[in-house]
Amino acid sequence: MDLSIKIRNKILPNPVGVASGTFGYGEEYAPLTDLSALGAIYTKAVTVEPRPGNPLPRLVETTAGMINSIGLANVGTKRFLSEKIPFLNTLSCPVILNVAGSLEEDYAEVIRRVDDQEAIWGYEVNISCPNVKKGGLAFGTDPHQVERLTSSLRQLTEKPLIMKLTPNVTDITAIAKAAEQGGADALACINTVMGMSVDIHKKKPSIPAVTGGLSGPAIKPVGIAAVYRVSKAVSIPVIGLGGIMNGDDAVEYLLSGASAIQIGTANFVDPDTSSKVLAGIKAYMEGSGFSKISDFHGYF
Amino acid sequence: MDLSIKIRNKILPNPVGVASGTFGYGEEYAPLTDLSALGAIYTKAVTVEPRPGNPLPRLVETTAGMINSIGLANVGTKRFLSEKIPFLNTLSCPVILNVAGSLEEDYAEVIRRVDDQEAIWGYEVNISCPNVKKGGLAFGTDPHQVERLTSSLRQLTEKPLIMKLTPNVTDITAIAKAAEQGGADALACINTVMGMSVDIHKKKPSIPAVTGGLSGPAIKPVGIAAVYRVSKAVSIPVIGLGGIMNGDDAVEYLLSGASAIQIGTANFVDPDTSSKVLAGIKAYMEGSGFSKISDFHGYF
Amino acid sequence: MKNFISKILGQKSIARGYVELELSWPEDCETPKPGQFLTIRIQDQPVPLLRRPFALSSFNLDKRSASIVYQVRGKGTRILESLPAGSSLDILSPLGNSFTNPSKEETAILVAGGIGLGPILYFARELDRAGMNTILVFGCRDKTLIPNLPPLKNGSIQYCTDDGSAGFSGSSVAYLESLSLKELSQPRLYACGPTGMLRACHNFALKADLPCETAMEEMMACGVGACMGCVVELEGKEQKYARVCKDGPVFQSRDIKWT
Amino acid sequence: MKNFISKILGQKSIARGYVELELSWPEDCETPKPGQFLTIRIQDQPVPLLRRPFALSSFNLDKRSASIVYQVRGKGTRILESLPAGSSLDILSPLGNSFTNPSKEETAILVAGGIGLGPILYFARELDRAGMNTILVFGCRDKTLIPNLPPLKNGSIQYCTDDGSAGFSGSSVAYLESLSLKELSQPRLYACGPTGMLRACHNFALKADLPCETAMEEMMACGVGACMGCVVELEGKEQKYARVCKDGPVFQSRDIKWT
Ligand SMILES: Cc1cc2nc3c(=O)[nH]c(=O)nc-3n(C[C@H](O)[C@H](O)[C@H](O)COP(=O)(O)OP(=O)(O)OC[C@H]3O[C@@H](n4cnc5c(N)ncnc54)[C@H](O)[C@@H]3O)c2cc1C
Ligand SMILES: Cc1cc2nc3c(=O)[nH]c(=O)nc-3n(C[C@H](O)[C@H](O)[C@H](O)COP(=O)(O)OP(=O)(O)OC[C@H]3O[C@@H](n4cnc5c(N)ncnc54)[C@H](O)[C@@H]3O)c2cc1C
Ligand SMILES: Cc1cc2nc3c(=O)[nH]c(=O)nc-3n(C[C@H](O)[C@H](O)[C@H](O)COP(=O)(O)O)c2cc1C
Ligand SMILES: Cc1cc2nc3c(=O)[nH]c(=O)nc-3n(C[C@H](O)[C@H](O)[C@H](O)COP(=O)(O)O)c2cc1C
Ligand code: FES
Ligand code: FES
Repeated sequence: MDLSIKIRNKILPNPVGVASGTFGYGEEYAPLTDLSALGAIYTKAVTVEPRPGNPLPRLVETTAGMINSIGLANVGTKRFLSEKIPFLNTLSCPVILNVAGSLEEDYAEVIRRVDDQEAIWGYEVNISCPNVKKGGLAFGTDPHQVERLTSSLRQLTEKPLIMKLTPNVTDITAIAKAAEQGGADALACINTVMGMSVDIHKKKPSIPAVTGGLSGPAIKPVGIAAVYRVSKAVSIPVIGLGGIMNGDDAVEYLLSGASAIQIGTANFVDPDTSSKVLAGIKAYMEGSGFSKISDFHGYF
Repeated sequence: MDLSIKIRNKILPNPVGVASGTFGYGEEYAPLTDLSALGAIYTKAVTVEPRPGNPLPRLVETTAGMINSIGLANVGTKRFLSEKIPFLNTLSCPVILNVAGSLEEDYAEVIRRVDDQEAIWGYEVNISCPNVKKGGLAFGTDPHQVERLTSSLRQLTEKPLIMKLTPNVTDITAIAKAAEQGGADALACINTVMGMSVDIHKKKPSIPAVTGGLSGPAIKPVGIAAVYRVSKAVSIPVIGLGGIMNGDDAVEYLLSGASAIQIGTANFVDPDTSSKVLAGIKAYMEGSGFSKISDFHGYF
Repeated sequence: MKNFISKILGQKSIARGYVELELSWPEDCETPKPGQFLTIRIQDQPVPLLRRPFALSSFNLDKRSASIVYQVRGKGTRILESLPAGSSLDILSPLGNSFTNPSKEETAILVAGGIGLGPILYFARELDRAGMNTILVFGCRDKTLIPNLPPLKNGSIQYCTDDGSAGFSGSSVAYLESLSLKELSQPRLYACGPTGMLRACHNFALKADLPCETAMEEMMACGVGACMGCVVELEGKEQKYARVCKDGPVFQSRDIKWT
Repeated sequence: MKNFISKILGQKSIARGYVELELSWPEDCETPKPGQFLTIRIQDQPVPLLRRPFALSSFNLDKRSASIVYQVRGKGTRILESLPAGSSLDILSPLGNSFTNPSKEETAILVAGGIGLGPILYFARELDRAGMNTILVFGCRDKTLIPNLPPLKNGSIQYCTDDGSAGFSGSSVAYLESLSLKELSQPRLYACGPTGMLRACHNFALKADLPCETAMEEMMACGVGACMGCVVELEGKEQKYARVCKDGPVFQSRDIKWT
């Protein structure tokens, strides 16, 4: 059984990665799951400068989901290089850097400063974070800006470049095509869905930023629809995520056109979800007589 | 306690209505809940010609939600007048006709043919149904078309005109403003969220139309975010719906800016949800010292 | 039709993976007819969300109790199975139409498979009580799936297994084909079970020129005819689709578009 | 830190709405320290979704059992309360830092309110076992909320009720203010409970110039420091926010921005 997926000139050993923002830079989860068995670690977003993140509370649970308003809290590129890279260097699984910023130049600057790091397998460009006021979201909702950003980052690196799309748009396929046009090697769908919750006792929004990003099983149907539509619209690999809790969920994404998937919120519920999902995918492949990931595709 | 809400020149007796497509034309639910106690019945969509609807299966359950692909199945305007109006005439609660179509002229034709019916309190214009290929959706995602459609329907009737918006757009406030500009008396948010589910045993989408409309508790955060943002953007009343299961959910919507709410999927779970929600709203108002619906507003 | 809180009077396994659940029936709720169904709100929880439909499998007027036979299949039925006697159940019933009673001259042949057992069983018991000669044919994969049923007084029960481990060796329709129909007085078919079986029954009825009613099953949301979600496609009718919950679940097999 | 399946050894109510739950602790999992916490995956279900955090309230090395004290508050704790002894629990622990031990010369004053009882109780029991003189102050609304606790051997427990229905009449901080601190050897404060109480303890400590540690609480997702979700705001530090789950839950009260 061949579980690998090729993206640009590189290979992901298996289709099950862990999603940006839900797994830190891997270290915290080292005692809880076998990091070397992961298909990829997508790091928490890194920006040029450190960011403290949004005011608290930053989390609220909703029915079968959660809303977060972390606000790209991260140590910045400099401390990422000094504090996070040493541990990432010890890992055998692919490490994909989630890059974020407010301006095109911010994204470029991060990539310029880290691109010579061996530990970094490739980039996932977050043009879809609903939790920063100016920045991320603007790029992710406008096809022209997405194409421009993608092609300018394309010139900075030979490593795989994955654009991560937001579902909060009228037509995600237009954004997907723009990213492909700009030279993206793959697309990740979806980032969180815009959501809101109210504390009716305090008579105010549960999080100070008012709206935040909804994730978890509640959004799985949204993610699957996005992956299906995007994978029909482009010819580069699509990486699916949103609400995957178990192997069956992952299989839904793969059948819908995903070449790989990511585990996000489920890591919080069961830190070892990724290994169970991989086992579930393998069992399904066996039962279906599949020998490689592309065997999932073309059923509909 | 004054629970009424004014829309245009008319009064809804209380804020709890039942949502289009989940309550038929009221008759089926007559043995199960007190129809005269409803704030409004929003009928199943009516189109000019009868529509058979989409192929089966049309439903699938997802985590804390369901996807439907009914496809505006309805008897058409002629049979609506002969078969449904007699029963609706017997009701004391406001009946709001949900109008759908493929072209601007279709919507207009329905309104022209039914506008003299006493039983019809007003219209909810469905420009947001994800389940018809050409039609509904196109209108609901383009501000210019929404404004044009609204103002052309505005000329046909003196009854309240409610435009029902889709959450599947980049910026719902732009659509909301266009509808207000066109002369809408109120806005209803949200219609279903685009979603998809896969039958991994059959290796095909759970519904033949592939994508459908996600509803139920899973989408409540999406609906609340939409209502909050829309009510900040316009000055006409906003009617909130999406995932309301109980009084607390309704209170979240009201605090977020809704002047009234609708119960959709919850009717399937408990046909008497609306009366329980109304009781919950009243209890909350009492506890908060509220004497009218507008007391919910302005906290954030 | 009424939405009421009932009590579970008891549950017992009647075949591998199949459970019979007996529940109380309020005085002011009408007596369900064979073919009709109820829906259960499994829990006051968002998962599973929708009410689950099950056909009535018996009704006891004196005791005012009803029962259903269900297969443990997914989330909802797994929770249902775990509920002890005395638990409350949120019931909406009776829903849907019912089987057409055969005339005195007719011989009712009732064919069931899998989760189609419940409604067929109820119908068979009612006909048996009315003194009608009824043939109940139950087909399943192997003998572990054969339910433990009391015999009919005026009729007979024929078990069929695909693997021949008990009863007639072969499908229930193969059994029908083995019958000498001419010896029966005006045979008339009623069937409930998997789609494949229903289609085969229908084709058999066509060939043998017998009347045939089938109880259909589709995913349901409202269960009361309001949402248009549970449709089946019709054949040769002006109307393209019919609602299983309101226009059915029982249809003349000739009205269904079998695909 | 380990993710393991534990067994519920028993649950008992210790005050109105408060339950003590004892659970088994595997050999290969380190001993938790006072202030540390565990998270429970309440059910293998999408609702409630996230693991629920609870502080350890005792640990028994011989029996290899631990306990927590929890308030029945919402969906998760209501399900937890319903689980019988013998049920499995999915536990992730020990998490977070712990209280700083007082020196021999110091007098630990431990202040608890509401769900802050657990970690304070564990700390008090450990200090008591080590022969330290400890003052445990527990404040609550009325006497029905006073937990049923075994006395300390080397220290004392002071109950305070807002309504004066038992113990000291007034808040726990009002009680602190009534103490003659000069008669105590190097008093040192530790507090866990509602934010209002913590703030009051902190202000008292500032005024009285005492060291003060507070165990904080915030909504958590990961519980292991990865998601940056559970932060509190810091005062006078280079870093604006700290994670309760990893950098805390115990903080010097002077490092917290009290708003
Ligand atoms: C009119 C009617 C009568 C029925 N009578 C019986 C009966 O007597 N005994 C019996 O065992 N089963 C009966 N069923 C089927 C029964 O409703 C499903 O087996 C049950 O809902 C499964 O629930 P679950 O949560 O355990 O499974 P899930 O995990 O939800 O799903 C398992 C499978 O059950 C089917 N299903 C789920 N929900 C529904 C629904 N609301 N309506 C229809 N199908 C559904 C789905 O196709 C799915 O593939 C009947 C269905 C209908 C429509
Ligand atoms: C480090 C830490 C230690 C804690 N120790 C204890 C303890 O010893 N005893 C005790 O009774 N409680 C403790 N809590 C609080 C406890 O986690 C919540 O009461 C519990 O999660 C409520 O779950 P629920 O499903 O019953 O309530 P819900 O219905 O989910 O919510 C009720 C309230 O509990 C809070 N809450 C819910 N989930 C969380 C979460 N994941 N993290 C923090 N707060 C949450 C929310 O603010 C909400 O308003 C602790 C919390 C933290 C962060
Ligand atoms: C707490 C939290 C933090 C996140 N931070 C990031 C981030 O920094 N960059 C990013 O691209 N996505 C981020 N995401 C989005 C996830 O990577 C993922 O796209 C989303 O949660 C949907 O997947 P899920 O439902 O499996 O969680 C974050 C999500 C959560 C819940
Ligand atoms: C089965 C079904 C049919 C629906 N049909 C219509 C319709 O005809 N017209 C319309 O405007 N909305 C229709 N809707 C959308 C609902 O009115 C409502 O906007 C949506 O379901 C969200 O609310 P809920 O989560 O409370 O169900 C339908 C929804 C469902 C579930
Ligand atoms: S389930 Fe709603 S019409 Fe049948
Ligand atoms: S809960 Fe994730 S960092 Fe604390």
